[in-house]
Amino acid sequence: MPARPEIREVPKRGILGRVVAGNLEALLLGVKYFLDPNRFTLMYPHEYIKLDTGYRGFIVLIYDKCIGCGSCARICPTRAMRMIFLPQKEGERARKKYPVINYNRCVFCGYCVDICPTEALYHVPYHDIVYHSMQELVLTLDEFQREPDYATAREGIPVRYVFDERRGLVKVKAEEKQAQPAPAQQPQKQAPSTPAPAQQAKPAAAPAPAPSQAQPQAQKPAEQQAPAQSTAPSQPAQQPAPSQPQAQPTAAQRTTSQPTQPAAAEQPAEQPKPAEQAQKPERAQGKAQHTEDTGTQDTQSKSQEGGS
Amino acid sequence: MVEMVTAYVIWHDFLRYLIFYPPVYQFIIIPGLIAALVVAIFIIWFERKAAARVQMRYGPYEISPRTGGATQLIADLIRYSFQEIIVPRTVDAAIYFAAPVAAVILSLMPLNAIPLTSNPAFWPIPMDYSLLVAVALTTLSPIFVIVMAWASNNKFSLIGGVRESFIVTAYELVAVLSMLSVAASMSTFNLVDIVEAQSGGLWYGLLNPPAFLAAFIATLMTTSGFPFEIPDAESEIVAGPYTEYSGLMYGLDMGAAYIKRWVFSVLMALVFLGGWAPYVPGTGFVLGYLVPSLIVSAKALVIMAVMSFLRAVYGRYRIDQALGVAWEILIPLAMAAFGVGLAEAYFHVYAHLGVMAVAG
Amino acid sequence: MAEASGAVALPGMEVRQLERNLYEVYIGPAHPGSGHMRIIVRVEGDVMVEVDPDIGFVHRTMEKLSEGRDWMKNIPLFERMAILDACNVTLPYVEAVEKLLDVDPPERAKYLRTLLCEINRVASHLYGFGIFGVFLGHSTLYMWAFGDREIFVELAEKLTGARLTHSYPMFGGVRRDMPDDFGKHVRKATAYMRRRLDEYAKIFLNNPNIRSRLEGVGVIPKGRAVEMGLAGPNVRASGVKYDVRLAEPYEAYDRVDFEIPVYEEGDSLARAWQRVDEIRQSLSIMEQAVDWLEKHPREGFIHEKFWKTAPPIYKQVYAGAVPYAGKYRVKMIPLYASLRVPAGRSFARVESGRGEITYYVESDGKDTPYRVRVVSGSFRNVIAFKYAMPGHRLADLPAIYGSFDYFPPEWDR
Amino acid sequence: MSTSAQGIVDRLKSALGEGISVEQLKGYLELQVDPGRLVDAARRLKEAGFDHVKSVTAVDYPAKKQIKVIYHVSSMLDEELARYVVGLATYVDRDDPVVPSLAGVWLSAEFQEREVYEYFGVRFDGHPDLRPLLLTPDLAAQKILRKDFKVVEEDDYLKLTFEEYTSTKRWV
Repeated sequence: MPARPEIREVPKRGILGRVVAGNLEALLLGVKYFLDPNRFTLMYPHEYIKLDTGYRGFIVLIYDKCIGCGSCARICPTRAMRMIFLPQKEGERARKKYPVINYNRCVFCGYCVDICPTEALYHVPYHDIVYHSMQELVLTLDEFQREPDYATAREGIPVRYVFDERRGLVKVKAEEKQAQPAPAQQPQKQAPSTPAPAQQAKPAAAPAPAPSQAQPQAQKPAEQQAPAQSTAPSQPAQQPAPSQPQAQPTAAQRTTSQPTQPAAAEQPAEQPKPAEQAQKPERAQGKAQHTEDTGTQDTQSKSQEGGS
Repeated sequence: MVEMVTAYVIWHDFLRYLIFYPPVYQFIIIPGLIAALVVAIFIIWFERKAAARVQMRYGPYEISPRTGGATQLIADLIRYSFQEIIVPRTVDAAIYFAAPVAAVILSLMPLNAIPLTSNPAFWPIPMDYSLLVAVALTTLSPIFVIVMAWASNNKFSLIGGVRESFIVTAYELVAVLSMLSVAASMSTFNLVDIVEAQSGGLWYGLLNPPAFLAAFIATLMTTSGFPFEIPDAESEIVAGPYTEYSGLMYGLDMGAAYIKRWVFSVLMALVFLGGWAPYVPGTGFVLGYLVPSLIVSAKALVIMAVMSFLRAVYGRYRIDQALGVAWEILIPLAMAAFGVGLAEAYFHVYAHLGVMAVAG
Repeated sequence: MAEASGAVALPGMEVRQLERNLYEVYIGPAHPGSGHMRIIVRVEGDVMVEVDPDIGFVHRTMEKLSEGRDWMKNIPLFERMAILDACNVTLPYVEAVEKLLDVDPPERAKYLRTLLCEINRVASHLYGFGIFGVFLGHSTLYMWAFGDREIFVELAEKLTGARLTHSYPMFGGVRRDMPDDFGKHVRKATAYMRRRLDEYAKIFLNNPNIRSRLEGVGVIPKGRAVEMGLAGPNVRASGVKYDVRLAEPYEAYDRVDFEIPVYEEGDSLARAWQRVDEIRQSLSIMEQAVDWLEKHPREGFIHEKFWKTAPPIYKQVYAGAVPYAGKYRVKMIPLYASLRVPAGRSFARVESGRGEITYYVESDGKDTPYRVRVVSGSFRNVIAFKYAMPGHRLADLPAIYGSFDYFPPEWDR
Repeated sequence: MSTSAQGIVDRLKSALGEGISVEQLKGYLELQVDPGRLVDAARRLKEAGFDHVKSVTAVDYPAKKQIKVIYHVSSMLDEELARYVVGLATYVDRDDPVVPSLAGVWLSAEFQEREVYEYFGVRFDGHPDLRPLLLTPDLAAQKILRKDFKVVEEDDYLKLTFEEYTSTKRWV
């Protein structure tokens, strides 16, 4: 049954056969493909491949679930993810530490996502993000929790590749999964947070840069109800229902009820924002400013205004 | 009565004696520089598109999606003309600049000997020995490719220059023999008579296919068409004689290669595909001169399109194999073609048609 | 500088007297026909007299880097040797460490590794054909080979989540199980590829233009090939019946039915035909592996020793209950981050796309390896430049070079 | 029909003559020989059928002040021997390591001996042209694969405080 060596030799051709038949065959094959070309080139900016959930794209942190164990930083082969200590607050024994990522070094091997004991890191199924400078590729804790803004999805046509005997690969328009959050089960205070038109399944496509960590929280439940039943979940960003049934509403109130003084221990991301917001580079400045003044209103109005 | 020298007269003489004076007109406008430039642009675009279709891709597209990337070539032309010309220090400057210009001019020379109409008013030179003169003039330009190689003083271009000189020995004899086999069968060197002999629908290419094939392959070898792209083989000797050239000079070199192929195609269209065969040129400029030259250009374009399609099918020969193909296969083929030509003369194939008075 | 023989030494130029009247051509690192290496060729007329491969332009001293990294982190590091053949290149490292850990991966993991290794082998052979086509000026084969390679890269992406650098094998098993409809994709891809191989033969191998360039060029007789210690298709094309999958079957190769094509002419054409037949065999192995994987249940495919210590969330992720994480994904145990391998020395070898790749791993019980020695298939083929090329024409250099299926990052390490 | 590992060990013992310790390790059999008898042992192995070198390795033991050079050899033509890999090992003093080159016996060892020479500084006398293969001469002079050439590794924690990091984004 295992391997058997097989002696073969190169197919021989007579002198006339080689010159005439060889040339003719090659020419006819060339003409055949000239008349009926088999092309599956992806016209990148106009079309983009909509990959399914398993693709190892950018990595996003779910702040609440991270227990700061540091095994992701220890396993990272290129030291792209390292732990950073948050400033010590009174009434706390040890300083808490969270991972931050540097995409200049990340090779997308996915070890960190695989090793995280509480599934606090997840892959977003796209990788082609454009940054203006190397500096922006180093993400702060705050940016690390937001899904990168997938600009290609806004004007490109999503396309999927399907295997085919005759053509090899065939481009198929990826069907638009209408992830319209069904308002019925939606907790009443949470209107559909993404604007109605061109409902993109991924929250990242929300035009306005989603405000800080609270938004992804609120964002996720919006999608989480609708596709729960579909087996191959096409939406990457969902909150696992079982582990934190009540997380979203409390998170939302927390941001609204304590806008001024630093939030409770599990919200340290909130507290450092004023410090960082001042020195942030200009481009992010607008964003932080934007989130800061709207942060105090109710999340619902924030998303509406954010949806402009 | 002294004629009034009016603006109209000056304008009329200027047109007649300078712009539409056949040798100047042929050299510059229809089959000459401007036509060659337009054809070169179209052929390069066709070559990239045809090769793309065969090779599972789209070819030039992004620059003008609706027209399938046609303006890509104009963009390339502009790029070439505005690119910085870098002249290495170790180059023999005088000849370095002169050689490409000479190569372009000399590859255009044969056009003077090519008639584009049977109307004698529009013949650039007396047509009695036009075939002989045209074929002779086609042999001049390779010399300047070798001079280019020597002037750029670079190892790869030296090797490229030596290969060019080898290839010249291979295809010269084949080109001359296959072209002259028509003179044997029609017992005349006058291209106009040759075309008129074929106007009866009996093209010489169909009557003597070995000659047509030999001439076709010889043309591929002169202008390093695809199976014989040996002097400037980029995977062995970077760009051969053209390695040290950049910007407009490189554009000029590439232009010389395409012009040479265009001139050979026009010559082959006249000799083998019956020139302006179905159309009998009338009098006057448009009917007698412009239309037949467009027909000849169209046929030459078809030949060039087939030549450029071979890029998608063939690899590259080694220099000694190319010489082997030329000496062992093409020269006997050309001899056979010449023999067929003689046989046709013996059986008075064309003379039998009563068109040609038997010479002497 | 000696102004011998009237050589004009312009500033910055170096003039040195050659002992024999040889013409020295540097086919340098930035040459369209040399890849990331420099070949110093001494030519007499058109015939090459001496060929000296000067390699090391893509050298990353992986052996030194691996001594500073934990055991687990070396897998993505060694993958960068030949990312188009990622599974074949990292598999021997994983096997060598598994021998030290004396852990034997479960049956399903072996079949999954075999499947991915064969997908990579086809992709790497197609890459080699593409480069071979460019060297002979045949741009159509280049485009066809790279276009068809896209299918196998797409297959690898569906199986492992990454196109090229999948770092799929792990100590004790693999990182993901097969998606549900993967068998259907594989059968379609192999059916398409078999038809395409005949077209490759028509336009390239039987094309008289290319055939005259390859036949009888770069002939390496059987004894010479063994003496130079070449590896992979270059040896099997010279009549040597040697293949690691035959000599020491690893993973699931002893339970899969396939042939090792061996040619005896030993010239560039035989090497090309040998790779075409190897692609055909790999396609049939892929189908057999997928048939087996579909018939057998999806039971745990990480070694029990690592799996039973996993908390409940690992089972949820595998079953696909965590929606945003993709199904059948195997989570790693935090133990991997600080794995300690018992002291010892081990040696493992695998048949990669370009030949036999061998790892010598030495551990002194710490969490970083003491010494890892890698010799890849391409590195053992470099010696053929020095001994097989002289005597041919300069224009034969790309033909022979392409037939060796060169890949500089793999031999520079 | 396939001879077991023990069969190979006996063949080795018979081929190499008197007391050579053959150690069965994971994946290969190791033979220890002192440098003087290396070429002779290599020649006998070649007659026994081991016709090519798979990898030439050197391992630096600063504690014992020794460098170990191992030649992993196997056979391509002989089906039986092809299943086993034999490691011919020899210990050499660390300060001035000189090993007789086996390029004469096995041509396939030539390039890899050059590589061991440039990494560890082990001089192979009798080698056709001993030049650095992969590294530039000045880097080869530092013998980088020896244990005393340290490579600085980073650790898991950022050395900046949270404010510093989020403002300057330096990856230290």
